[in-house]
Amino acid sequence: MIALEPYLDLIISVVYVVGIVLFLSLFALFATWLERKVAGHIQDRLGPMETGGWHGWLQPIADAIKLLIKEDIIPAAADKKLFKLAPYLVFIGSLAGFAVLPFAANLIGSDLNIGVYYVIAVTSLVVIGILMAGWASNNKWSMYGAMRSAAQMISYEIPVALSLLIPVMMAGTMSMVEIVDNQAGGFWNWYVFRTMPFSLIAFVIYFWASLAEVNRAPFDLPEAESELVAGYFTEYSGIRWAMFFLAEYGDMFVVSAIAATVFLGGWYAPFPFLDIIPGPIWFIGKTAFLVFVQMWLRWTLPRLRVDQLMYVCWKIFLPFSFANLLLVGLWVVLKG
Amino acid sequence: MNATYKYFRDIYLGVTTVSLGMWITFRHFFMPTITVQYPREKLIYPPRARTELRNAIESCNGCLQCARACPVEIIHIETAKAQDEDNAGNMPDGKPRKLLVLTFDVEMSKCVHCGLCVEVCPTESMHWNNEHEHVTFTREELMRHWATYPPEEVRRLQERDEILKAEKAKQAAEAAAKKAAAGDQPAPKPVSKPAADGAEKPAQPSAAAATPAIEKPAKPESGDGTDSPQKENGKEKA
Amino acid sequence: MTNFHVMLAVAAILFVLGLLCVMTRRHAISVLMGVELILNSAALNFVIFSHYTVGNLFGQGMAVFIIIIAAAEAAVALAIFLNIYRTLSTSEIDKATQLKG
Amino acid sequence: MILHFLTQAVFWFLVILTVGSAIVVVFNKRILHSAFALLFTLCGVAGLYVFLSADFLAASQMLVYVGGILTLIIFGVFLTARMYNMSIPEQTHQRFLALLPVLGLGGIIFYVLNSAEWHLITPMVAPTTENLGKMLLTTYLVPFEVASMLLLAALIGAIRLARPRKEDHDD
Repeated sequence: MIALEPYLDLIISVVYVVGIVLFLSLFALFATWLERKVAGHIQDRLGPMETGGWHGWLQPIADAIKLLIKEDIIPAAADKKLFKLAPYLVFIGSLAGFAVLPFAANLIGSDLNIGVYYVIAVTSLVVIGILMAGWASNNKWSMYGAMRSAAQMISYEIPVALSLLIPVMMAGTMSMVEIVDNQAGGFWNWYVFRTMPFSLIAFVIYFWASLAEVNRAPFDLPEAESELVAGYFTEYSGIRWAMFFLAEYGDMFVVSAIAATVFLGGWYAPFPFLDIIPGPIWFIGKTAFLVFVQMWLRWTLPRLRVDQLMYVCWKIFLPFSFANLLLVGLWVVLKG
Repeated sequence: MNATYKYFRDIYLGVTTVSLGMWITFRHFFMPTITVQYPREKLIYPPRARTELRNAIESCNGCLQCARACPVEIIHIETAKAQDEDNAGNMPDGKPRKLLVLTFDVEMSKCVHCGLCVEVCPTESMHWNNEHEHVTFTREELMRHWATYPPEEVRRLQERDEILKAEKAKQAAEAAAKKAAAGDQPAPKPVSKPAADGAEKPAQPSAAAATPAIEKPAKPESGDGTDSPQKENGKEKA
Repeated sequence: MTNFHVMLAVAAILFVLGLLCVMTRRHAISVLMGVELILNSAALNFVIFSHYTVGNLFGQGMAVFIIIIAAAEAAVALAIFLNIYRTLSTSEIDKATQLKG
Repeated sequence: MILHFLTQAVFWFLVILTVGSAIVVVFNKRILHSAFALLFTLCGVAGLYVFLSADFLAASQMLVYVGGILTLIIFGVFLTARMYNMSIPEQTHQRFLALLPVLGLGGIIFYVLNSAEWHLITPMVAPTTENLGKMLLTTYLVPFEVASMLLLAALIGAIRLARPRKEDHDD
């Protein structure tokens, strides 16, 4: 029998990575189902009801099977190497964010001391992947979608980063676990409710800007189906399309999870006596709630125009974020 | 107003309108859905909904009005005069049936759902049946047959009808000949006269003999039409 | 051969390749990419030496400044290239021989 | 042991990724392939930063180079090329002439690298972000502020340069 102890860390890491990928897939499946249900009920419909008995719960699995056995089409005039590479890049950029999400105090891929900064950094990969996909498809819609997406994501990265700096400043650390630990003991300790109203504004700005980061409505210009067919993944099908899809839902989870972590107290319960419920449930619950709000917004608001999108970013979010940052900085300094 | 005011007002409006919109969609989230799970539950359509045509053959008097009204000419009807031997029975309003409806075929595949046949039907036998699933596996099935006579019966009745018709024509010819022999031969003239003058002078006072001559060819044609006003009255009563 | 040497070699190779890129390629943006390679190799060298020989953060501070300068340089350079392309309809830097726009 | 082996494997993977993609950057005829290969070079350098325990720098490299500069470069390619065919091709010039000084310089560097006696210390592995921030805002405050001024100037200058001139609009 081989002594396992030297390899224990390695085994745990591998198991964690596999678990995260599985979790991402399951979450994507669940989220597609939820999205349809939310859309249906908001529009006084029912959503999928047939596949698998109770409220069509097998529908996402049927879709997944369809995607997996679908023909993988590469356009003849596409730039084949880049076309094949792009989905992986986008997927990696999305999956890398999961490494620092603290599901619980001990359930975290790696508690980097630059956790928040790391997440902002790895999302850059998604931008490049999308540009690559748009270019390699050799399709005008893909190209438009990619250009829009890149412009939008780069612009909105600034308000996102500035809003995330506020809890970072209050906690004095960028490590996810320490940020969450600073919010222990009841919802009045959550960063979203401390230093009212600054952190609340920061939370709202973060949430809206993150919608633009993950190309969700009302900022879904890159894949606006009524104008651009499907934006940068117009030409993709089958498993490669599924990669983009997974990445998109993974991104949704990551941005919501970061909001839950840095603003909403991560794995802590809103009331201390509820801490008997395990942390991951609270964490995933808060994240799922934010994902639900994203869907709710999607079926509430129409799509913005490009100029409106840029106006909102540069003329509203950015000045408010800066003012917020200065005031919270002052608050942190005065408080000592 | 000035730009600063507008800027902050826009932000305020943005926040409030988004909140309002989210509140509205949130309420709709909990409203009962209007979806009908189709194959299991079906909607009852309003009475005038143009769904699928159906002819209640037992109340059809074979008047051909629907066939004439149809703009795409997809209703094909063949009738035969009812005889005593047929025991044709009564119409739903109690009057004896005068015509046997031998075939009543509708090509539903061509139907434009204009509803004119339903409008004109004097007996209300042509109606919308409140179902919309005319889906069939073959195109032939879209040809709807509502008459219940088997083909050989149809052929027999048609032949009988022709014989009867021929006899009747013979009788009519004889009667006409008798009449012509009996009278002082003014008959052909008034027949042609009103036909020529009718366009110019519609009201001819001295055409006492002419009116039957005009009405005679019209009579057999609208022989069943005579009871149509009654039927229409009955329809209005119903 | 330690990691130290390997990394120094990587930095040197990056520098050499960047130089080659700047010297041989014609498209203005390719040249810019060569410059980025050179800047990267310099920053890498700073960090390597500060990590392995000095043990302080000076090299990392320099690398931060290099990244800042690279960002500024890329922005200005691309603005200039855009202007060149607009006036001369070419993106080859050899063709941009006059200062008058 | 196996962890050490894995670390070395990742290290060599990063080295090969960096150098290999840098070669693609320099020698690929399609300029966009060069630009996307630069992505891997930059990521590889960021990975090497992690091996040098410069975690903040690695993240900055990803954020600024990949998210900012590389995107700018790709946009630059799109905006300064007539995109009639997919492979915006590009010619090189003086290839062999350029090899001469380059190889000479490379030879010198490698000679020095091999022959020099390096006084190495045992590297410390510790989080750098806090110390780096303190250093930038105390010892190097003036350069830091100058750098921020430089960025501001570059920002304004780039906007001024890239904007279409008034006369262009009037035409």
